[in-house]
Amino acid sequence: MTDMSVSVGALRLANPIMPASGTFAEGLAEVIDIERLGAVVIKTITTELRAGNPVPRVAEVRSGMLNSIGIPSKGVPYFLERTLPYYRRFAVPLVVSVSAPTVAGFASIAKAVSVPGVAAIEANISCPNLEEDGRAFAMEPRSAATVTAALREATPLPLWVKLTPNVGDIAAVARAAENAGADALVVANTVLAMAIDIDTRRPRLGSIMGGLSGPVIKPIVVRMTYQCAKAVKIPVIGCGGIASAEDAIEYMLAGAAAVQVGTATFVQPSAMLAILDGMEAWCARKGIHRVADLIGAIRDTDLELAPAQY
Amino acid sequence: MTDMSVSVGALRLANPIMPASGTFAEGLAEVIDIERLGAVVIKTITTELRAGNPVPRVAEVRSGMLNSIGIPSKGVPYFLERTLPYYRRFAVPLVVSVSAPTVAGFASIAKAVSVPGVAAIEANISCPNLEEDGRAFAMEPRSAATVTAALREATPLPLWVKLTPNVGDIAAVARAAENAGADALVVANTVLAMAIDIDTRRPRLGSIMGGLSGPVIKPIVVRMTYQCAKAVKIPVIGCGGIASAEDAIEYMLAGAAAVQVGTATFVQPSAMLAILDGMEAWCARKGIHRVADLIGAIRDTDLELAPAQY
Amino acid sequence: MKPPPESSVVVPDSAQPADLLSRVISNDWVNARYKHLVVAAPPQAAQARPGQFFHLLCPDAGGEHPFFRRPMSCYGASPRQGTVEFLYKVAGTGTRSLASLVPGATLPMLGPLGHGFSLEPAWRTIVVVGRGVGLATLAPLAEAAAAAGIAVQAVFSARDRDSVMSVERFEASGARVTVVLDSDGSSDPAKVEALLRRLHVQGMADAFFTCGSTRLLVLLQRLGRELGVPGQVALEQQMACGLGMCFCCVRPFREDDEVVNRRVCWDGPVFDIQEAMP
Amino acid sequence: MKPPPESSVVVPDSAQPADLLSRVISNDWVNARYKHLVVAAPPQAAQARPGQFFHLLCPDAGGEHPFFRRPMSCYGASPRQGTVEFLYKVAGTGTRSLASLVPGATLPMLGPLGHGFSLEPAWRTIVVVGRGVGLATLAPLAEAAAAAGIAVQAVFSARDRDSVMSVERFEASGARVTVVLDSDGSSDPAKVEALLRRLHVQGMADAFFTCGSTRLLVLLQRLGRELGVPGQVALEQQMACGLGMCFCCVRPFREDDEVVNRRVCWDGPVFDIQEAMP
Ligand SMILES: Cc1cc2nc3c(=O)[nH]c(=O)nc-3n(C[C@H](O)[C@H](O)[C@H](O)COP(=O)(O)OP(=O)(O)OC[C@H]3O[C@@H](n4cnc5c(N)ncnc54)[C@H](O)[C@@H]3O)c2cc1C
Ligand SMILES: Cc1cc2nc3c(=O)[nH]c(=O)nc-3n(C[C@H](O)[C@H](O)[C@H](O)COP(=O)(O)OP(=O)(O)OC[C@H]3O[C@@H](n4cnc5c(N)ncnc54)[C@H](O)[C@@H]3O)c2cc1C
Ligand SMILES: Cc1cc2nc3c(=O)[nH]c(=O)nc-3n(C[C@H](O)[C@H](O)[C@H](O)COP(=O)(O)O)c2cc1C
Ligand SMILES: Cc1cc2nc3c(=O)[nH]c(=O)nc-3n(C[C@H](O)[C@H](O)[C@H](O)COP(=O)(O)O)c2cc1C
Ligand code: FES
Ligand code: FES
Repeated sequence: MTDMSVSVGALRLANPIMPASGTFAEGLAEVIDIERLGAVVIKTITTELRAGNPVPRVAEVRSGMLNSIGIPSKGVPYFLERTLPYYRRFAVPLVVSVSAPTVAGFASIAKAVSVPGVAAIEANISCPNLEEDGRAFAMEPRSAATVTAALREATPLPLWVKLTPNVGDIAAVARAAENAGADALVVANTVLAMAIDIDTRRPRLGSIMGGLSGPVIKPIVVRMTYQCAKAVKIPVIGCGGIASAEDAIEYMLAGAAAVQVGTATFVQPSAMLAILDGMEAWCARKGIHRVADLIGAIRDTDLELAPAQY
Repeated sequence: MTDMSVSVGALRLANPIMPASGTFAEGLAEVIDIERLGAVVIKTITTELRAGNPVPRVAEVRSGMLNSIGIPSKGVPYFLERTLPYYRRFAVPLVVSVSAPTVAGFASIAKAVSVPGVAAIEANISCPNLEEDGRAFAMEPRSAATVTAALREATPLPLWVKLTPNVGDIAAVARAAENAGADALVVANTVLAMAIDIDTRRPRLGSIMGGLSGPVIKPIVVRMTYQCAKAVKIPVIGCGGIASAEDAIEYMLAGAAAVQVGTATFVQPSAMLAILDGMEAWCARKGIHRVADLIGAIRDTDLELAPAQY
Repeated sequence: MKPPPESSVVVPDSAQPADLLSRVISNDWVNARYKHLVVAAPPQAAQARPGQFFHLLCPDAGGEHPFFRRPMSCYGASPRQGTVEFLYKVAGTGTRSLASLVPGATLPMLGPLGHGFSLEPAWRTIVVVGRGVGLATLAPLAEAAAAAGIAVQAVFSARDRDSVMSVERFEASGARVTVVLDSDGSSDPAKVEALLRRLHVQGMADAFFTCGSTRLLVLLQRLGRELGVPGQVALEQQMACGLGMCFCCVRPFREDDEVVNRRVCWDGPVFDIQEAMP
Repeated sequence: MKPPPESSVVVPDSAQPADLLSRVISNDWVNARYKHLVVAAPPQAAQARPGQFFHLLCPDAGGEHPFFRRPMSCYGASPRQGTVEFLYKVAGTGTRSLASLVPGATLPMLGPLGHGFSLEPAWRTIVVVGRGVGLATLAPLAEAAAAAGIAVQAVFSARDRDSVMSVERFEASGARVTVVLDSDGSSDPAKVEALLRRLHVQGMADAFFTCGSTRLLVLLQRLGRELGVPGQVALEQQMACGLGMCFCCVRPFREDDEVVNRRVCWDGPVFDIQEAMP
């Protein structure tokens, strides 16, 4: 029997598998036993009520999807009065993803959701910073640090900061968030992309561009997970294109302490449990007693990272 | 009959299809009629002799590939004495891709290859800038501008600057290269990525990380082509995951004046000609008389670009 | 627009959905563009109610690489025979790969999903108006109505005689079917309106049900409002998860003078006809 | 390391390569891990010379998604019958999907590619030493030697009796086959060395040829150097393009005291045995 538990900072999880924000909701509890997950992460909420983006909000691409859902949000009171009580019936740790257009907004929503029953806060900082030209907070080390520091002030709960892959140097942003007080990093959100219907000549998403997710982004985000895990001491949670036990193990070897599964659940509602079972079986086969031993266990010490050279 | 010709700045091409640097060599001329291409682009050459990176140099991923070939180069004399005479037998325009670790090195190789028989120079600036911490020239608008300006001084030939997708704001780099004198932009090189063999726990590339290419990157690079085409007035050449006529048309609608086909040729040596034939047939079916009419013909004017919001 | 309504904690009105493995019994062409798929499925699946749908994992076949599942209305479900039926139009990547399924092949399907049609015991005759794939969704409704002792007046709109499907199926359940065609002009909105008004005058329109045509939806909304006839519509929208998680399948609805987004997969696919926005 | 040699403008030594559509005639298991594939192919393909290979476009089948083509030595080519044969080990994604091919299926193949073996008219007897998939590459060589009046002494190394393949094929061409096994210790390097020395003493080793085992390569390099026997080796490396374009298939070679990278697909796959670096 492999010990499947992992620690994400102070938070101990029964296993490393959890949903990615925005790809999980109560509906899934009707189809799978969500108590078996390491944690649940809810879709990002904001203080303001929001309707989200225009349709079409998704498009299918080769081995992946584009989405421009945006963040339809029912606000904090709805979360406190409806969502939270719903999840209280489950023993699994609840991670609340929050977002805001300003630093003060982030601090205020983090404070508002720091209530009993919430195990950790995930700050989705891949959203436009309205105080700085609308560039996402996660796009610059400085703005990532500023918002992380404000969040750190605002909540005593474990603070996970979710980074965007749409940057040139994700390790620099990771270090900035760590120094500003993040307890863990989630690497990463979706990759900005687009597709055009050649017959209608229209973008396949109503908002022209959107986020790419699914198997297609795995090699990119494994690389970023590896870079971030080398750059920081806090745990990194890998997220991008994970659809099988092998994918999850690959992320852990790259340095992830836990992983989030998003798009795969849309195609296979039982994906997370299949991944968990598959990892356990794989560990048993390989004689691995603690899944945590896989974290960062890539064999790269004898290799030299060739200067990126295309 | 559709007029398939396009202009890339002053250079008129018989059609918009050409190979991507590093994915074409003389071997292909034995299998397809390369005279039918709009241009040929040779693998990047450098002044120094180089051996390239350690093996394994490629890995297969879902719907794409990783490579860390590096730039094995036989130097400029070999190019002048062997490669150039070989291509003189073909009427198709020859584009020479060059690279260097310093600004002066770029200028000097561009000058050295500005000889009769060369139709344009493509500057592969996705390589480490040894004068600035080894960050690729194409990663910052400033360094992209510096190297482009030096190249512009060094050669009277049409100057194409090839950008890297591994940046947060490619439009800013595109504008910098335009302002510094580029005649066209190639968007883009490969996306930095990695993969790990979970059984051996070793990276699947000898240099740990490498470049992702193939269908998997198309939605990302179509987005960048669109962003760059909106940001600059010079032509943009789209490159990333093109494997079918539909893909090439999608890039042109996004704003590409021409396209480069890379990885697809490895799987299907006749890919470029099949794309060309397919585009011509599609245009005929749609009653499009000039393929150039597709450039930037996306129907997006009534849409609002939603603030990126994940 | 207001944020989506509070329905996300609601329990569905039928069998618990599950990801089930079904086996293809037959998959035959019914005309040039539609196929009829019959699968053997576990008992839960066969408990699907009219208007509910399944999310089908289409095979990676014949060069087609569908990534998402595809939503398909349950065209029939027999708990006794353990079968579920679909009637689908071969359109793009997913349905083309579905069309390649041969008897014996396995087909993973998630469901039954969504909120189906509801029938009021007080109704004596309902009017069911459909076009194209809409008939697949409405057929089980006609059968359920018949079983509940409610008579059905069906109006099928189609391009031409060859596109008409499912008439026997409706008639077998006792429905009276009127076919209107584009090819002879009988599907003209004014003519269909006259037909519906006649049914209403004859007391045969206690409720309107529709699926498959925006033009028909608009007509029924107007008539329903004017005549005070309630109605339901089954709507479509592109889906990723089918379980209310991704919010990609939203459509706008009127709710107390406001416009709200609702998820077709979770809050529907059947909605109050007056709340729907075409 | 020095940059790759100047071979990139060299013309190949056989039929012009082309991307050809072949049709599967048979695809049968020869033992638990190997299959023998016979395809009907256009004339150019059947002109493949010993040591040349084809780059096969493996089907997207059975949940396998091979992206690259897979290189496979030509195990046999009959211009008269218009057939090409392969002998392959079912290993990963690509070969598993290849294994799913049924008679009648089409298989696109690029080739013939690369530089094959060369035979000197002066040679009277050659020694061919192979293991595993190496035999697929060496079989056409033995046949070509026989046709050129050169006798063949073949040494097959294998794990156990059940892993031995192709003996009949070699013997049919007139080769003398000696089988050495891991299971009974006869494949031990010292014993194989003694065997080879015996052949040399008997004047039956004008040249060494090998494929499929690094251990055997090292042994033959040493013996060849010591005894002054020339040799050739067919090497493997992962390939993307197969046409010398991508430089992913390089291996290091000794060239005048320097180490150079050469492309297996374009400069090989057959190389001078002394230049190869194991
Ligand atoms: C609740 C519901 C029930 C349905 N029932 C039926 C039915 O019984 N019979 C039938 O023929 N069709 C039905 N449809 C429509 C059916 O889902 C689409 O025709 C199908 O998804 C098209 O897939 P494709 O791959 O062939 O087309 P593509 O155009 O290749 O699909 C691309 C993407 O768009 C989506 N899409 C395309 N058209 C539609 C559409 N009309 N509705 C929703 N998504 C779409 C696909 O699901 C896919 O994600 C139903 C749709 C919904 C939402
Ligand atoms: C010139 C040449 C001739 C060959 N002839 C034969 C033959 O006649 N019979 C035979 O059984 N095998 C032969 N091989 C090896 C064969 O190409 C590999 O076994 C095959 O590519 C494995 O593919 P896979 O998808 O099953 O394995 P995977 O491990 O899934 O392959 C992953 C990647 O690695 C590559 N790869 C894995 N093993 C090898 C290998 N040994 N050599 C080169 N690439 C590899 C694959 O091509 C693919 O790109 C030859 C190789 C070369 C280079
Ligand atoms: C439909 C959809 C909605 C998403 N919504 C959110 C969100 O609200 N907040 C967030 O931080 N990430 C959101 N994401 C990003 C995912 O959490 C995840 O980072 C990304 O999809 C990559 O993982 P995957 O490839 O496993 O899907 C969303 C992704 C999708 C596909
Ligand atoms: C094997 C390989 C080698 C490459 N070598 C070069 C190179 O030398 N110079 C360069 O500018 N780009 C090089 N590239 C990048 C391609 O030119 C192209 O930008 C990239 O592959 C994306 O296009 P694709 O998806 O069509 O392959 C190389 C790509 C591959 C796959
Ligand atoms: S399809 Fe995901 S919410 Fe409806
Ligand atoms: S496989 Fe491309 S150079 Fe050999």
